[in-house]
Amino acid sequence: MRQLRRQFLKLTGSASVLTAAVSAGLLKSGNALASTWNKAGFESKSVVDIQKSLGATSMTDSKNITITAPDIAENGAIVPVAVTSKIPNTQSITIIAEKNPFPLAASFEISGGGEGYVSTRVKMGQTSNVRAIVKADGKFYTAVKEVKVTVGGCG
Amino acid sequence: MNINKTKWMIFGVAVIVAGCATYPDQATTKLMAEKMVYDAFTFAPEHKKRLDQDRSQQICSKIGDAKLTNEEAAEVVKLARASIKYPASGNLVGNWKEGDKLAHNGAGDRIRNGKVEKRKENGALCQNCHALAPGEINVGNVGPSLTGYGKQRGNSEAIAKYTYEKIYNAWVVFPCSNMPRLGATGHLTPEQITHMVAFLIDPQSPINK
Amino acid sequence: MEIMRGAGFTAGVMLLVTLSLPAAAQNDLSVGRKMLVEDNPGELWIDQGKDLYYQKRGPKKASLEQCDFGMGPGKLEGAAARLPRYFADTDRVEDLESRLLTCMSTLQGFDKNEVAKKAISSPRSRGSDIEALALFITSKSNGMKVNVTLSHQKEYDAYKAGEYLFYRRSGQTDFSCDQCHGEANKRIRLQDLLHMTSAAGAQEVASTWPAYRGAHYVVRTMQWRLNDCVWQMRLPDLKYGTDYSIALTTFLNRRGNDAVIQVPGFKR
Amino acid sequence: MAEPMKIRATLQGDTADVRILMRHPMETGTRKTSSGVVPLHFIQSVVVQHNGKTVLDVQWSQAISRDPFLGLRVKGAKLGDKISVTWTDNKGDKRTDEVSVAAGS
Repeated sequence: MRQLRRQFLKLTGSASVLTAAVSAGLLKSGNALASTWNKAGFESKSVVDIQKSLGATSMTDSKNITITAPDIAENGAIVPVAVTSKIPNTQSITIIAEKNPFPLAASFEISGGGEGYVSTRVKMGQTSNVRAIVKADGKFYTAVKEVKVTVGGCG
Repeated sequence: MNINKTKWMIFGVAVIVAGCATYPDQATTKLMAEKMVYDAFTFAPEHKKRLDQDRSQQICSKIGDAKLTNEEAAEVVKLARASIKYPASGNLVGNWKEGDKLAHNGAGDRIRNGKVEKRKENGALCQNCHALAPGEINVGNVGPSLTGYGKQRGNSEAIAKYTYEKIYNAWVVFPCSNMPRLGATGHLTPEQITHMVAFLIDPQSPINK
Repeated sequence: MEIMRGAGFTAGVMLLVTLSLPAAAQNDLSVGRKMLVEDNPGELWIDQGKDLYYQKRGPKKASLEQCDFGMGPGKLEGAAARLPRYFADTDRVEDLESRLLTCMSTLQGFDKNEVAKKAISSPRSRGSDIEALALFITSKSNGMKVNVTLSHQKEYDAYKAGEYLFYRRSGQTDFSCDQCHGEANKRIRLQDLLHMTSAAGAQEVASTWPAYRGAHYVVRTMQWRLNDCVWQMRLPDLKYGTDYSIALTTFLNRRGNDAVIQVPGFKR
Repeated sequence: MAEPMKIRATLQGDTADVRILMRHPMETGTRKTSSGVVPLHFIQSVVVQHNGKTVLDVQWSQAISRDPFLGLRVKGAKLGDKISVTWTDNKGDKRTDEVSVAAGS
């Protein structure tokens, strides 16, 4: 799929042509360009199965991955999580909320000038480890941070 | 008389023209604000008492840094003392496990769209304002920590009675403190309060671990 | 000897070993808050409010461009920073929300009661018209200082009444606003309580509403905040846009003068 | 109807700091209301392009919060460069918005 996209980009030539095609509605940009949604991974209920779906047979703990998230989240409905990877040639970052019913929350493939940094917000039903998996030069690295979730409100 | 009236009218106009509007006095303020209260809420007749102030609440609604006088404090304490009722069983120490649940329950009796929140019983609201078991994070600090309450005081009959009365009507000890008079206002039943007492003083309770 | 209000707590604290949240945990709450405030989903409501403001709507098919928020019809820059204030046409002190209600009924012909009924949206909804409009109009005061002046007699009256109401205890919890918002550094569970009788606390009130409420996923207004407080206090249903709310808002916003408005705020 | 995103792209040195807010219910498919369970409805993919070239290709689950946020950084960016963002949800709805990279503060 990734290959196909690159080829498509080459075929259409310059970026401006592509932008024009998108804005003219000729190209359904989302479907045409996005990589296939990792159904197996997103439907996995365990970290091991998610690892498999990513093709990560082994992972190394890495201090070059920083997970920025609150130690205590006041509201599990909106838990900010940012991941920074200082590992050279970072290709992808995956975010997993280990105790969620479906733990895989997000996967980010980085290309071109994209830096090894992503930030988003995740729903968490309970206190859980948040795990980041980074793929760099074909190898997998990981880091974990615990986020305590307190139930908000006075009800 | 007529002359006087005219004088006053002229004076009144002058005040407005000169822009000398100013803060209303206490009595006027009270009159206006009390009217605002009853205009602002939609309520069934049986809920009017939630807006009406009893004598103690009136005394305890001091504005700003105004302080209670000794006489007022004494009156509040006296009213609090008179309000306290004890459980039919006579036993002031209930079940700490029930108390634990109640301490972490902040629900019950709230009104939305005319409907009173239905619960088996009202929560005791403790967690909102007090630190409870050691290491518990999701607790408030409006009131003092209750961690180790029984450990420090023991569980004698006298302590049980003091604790029961303090929860039933906190103002018997500290007039006009922030703590709701949980028994006196009917938020908790005497039986529920015995569970709270147990939760606070029982050596087995997580509070005292 | 005079007995101070809340003396119970001071004494209680002295009797007991306090176990407050460790400082480290406090910092860890702020990490999350900062991340959420920086990119506030409430911003998505500003355009929604802008559209509603310019759209010809209601039985009279009119926009709100002729609505006077105190600086003259259509003048929005800095208008919210001076509210509540006295309006001659209604002979009443109005806050932003009651003023919106007024204009939606007089200019657009909407039924006031119907608009009021829908003014506070349900969680996870798209938000109400008034919520979006209040945010759009307040955003036109972003970067400006809150400046509630008292000049008309009714403005003085509203301020004093608001002060009285802030301290008025009633109901089965014996609460007034002051029980939760009268001291510094207090929390209900983990939620910080603003110290509204200090300038800093009042300033935060006056400059951060409307705000995105994370737990509800919608933009909320000051009126919603008051409604939710009185609900927790076990008072009956607070109607929308009453003199009670306006008086409390006048009291708080006036004491919040000089705060720099930055909306939408973010509330957990 | 998909609504406009809020995209901020500001230059810090030679890196564009990109912050995107999208309006979407992000329903988990398990939430119950009085009228039954709300069906699964969430953004599955977000593609971010820099001058037409993909720099970030995102896959999301329903666990991403309502009105989602995405932050990223793009190296080698210049003032006026185009940053375009396209999201697609599980019902096939999509939305593309574009901004120019602005000067950072």
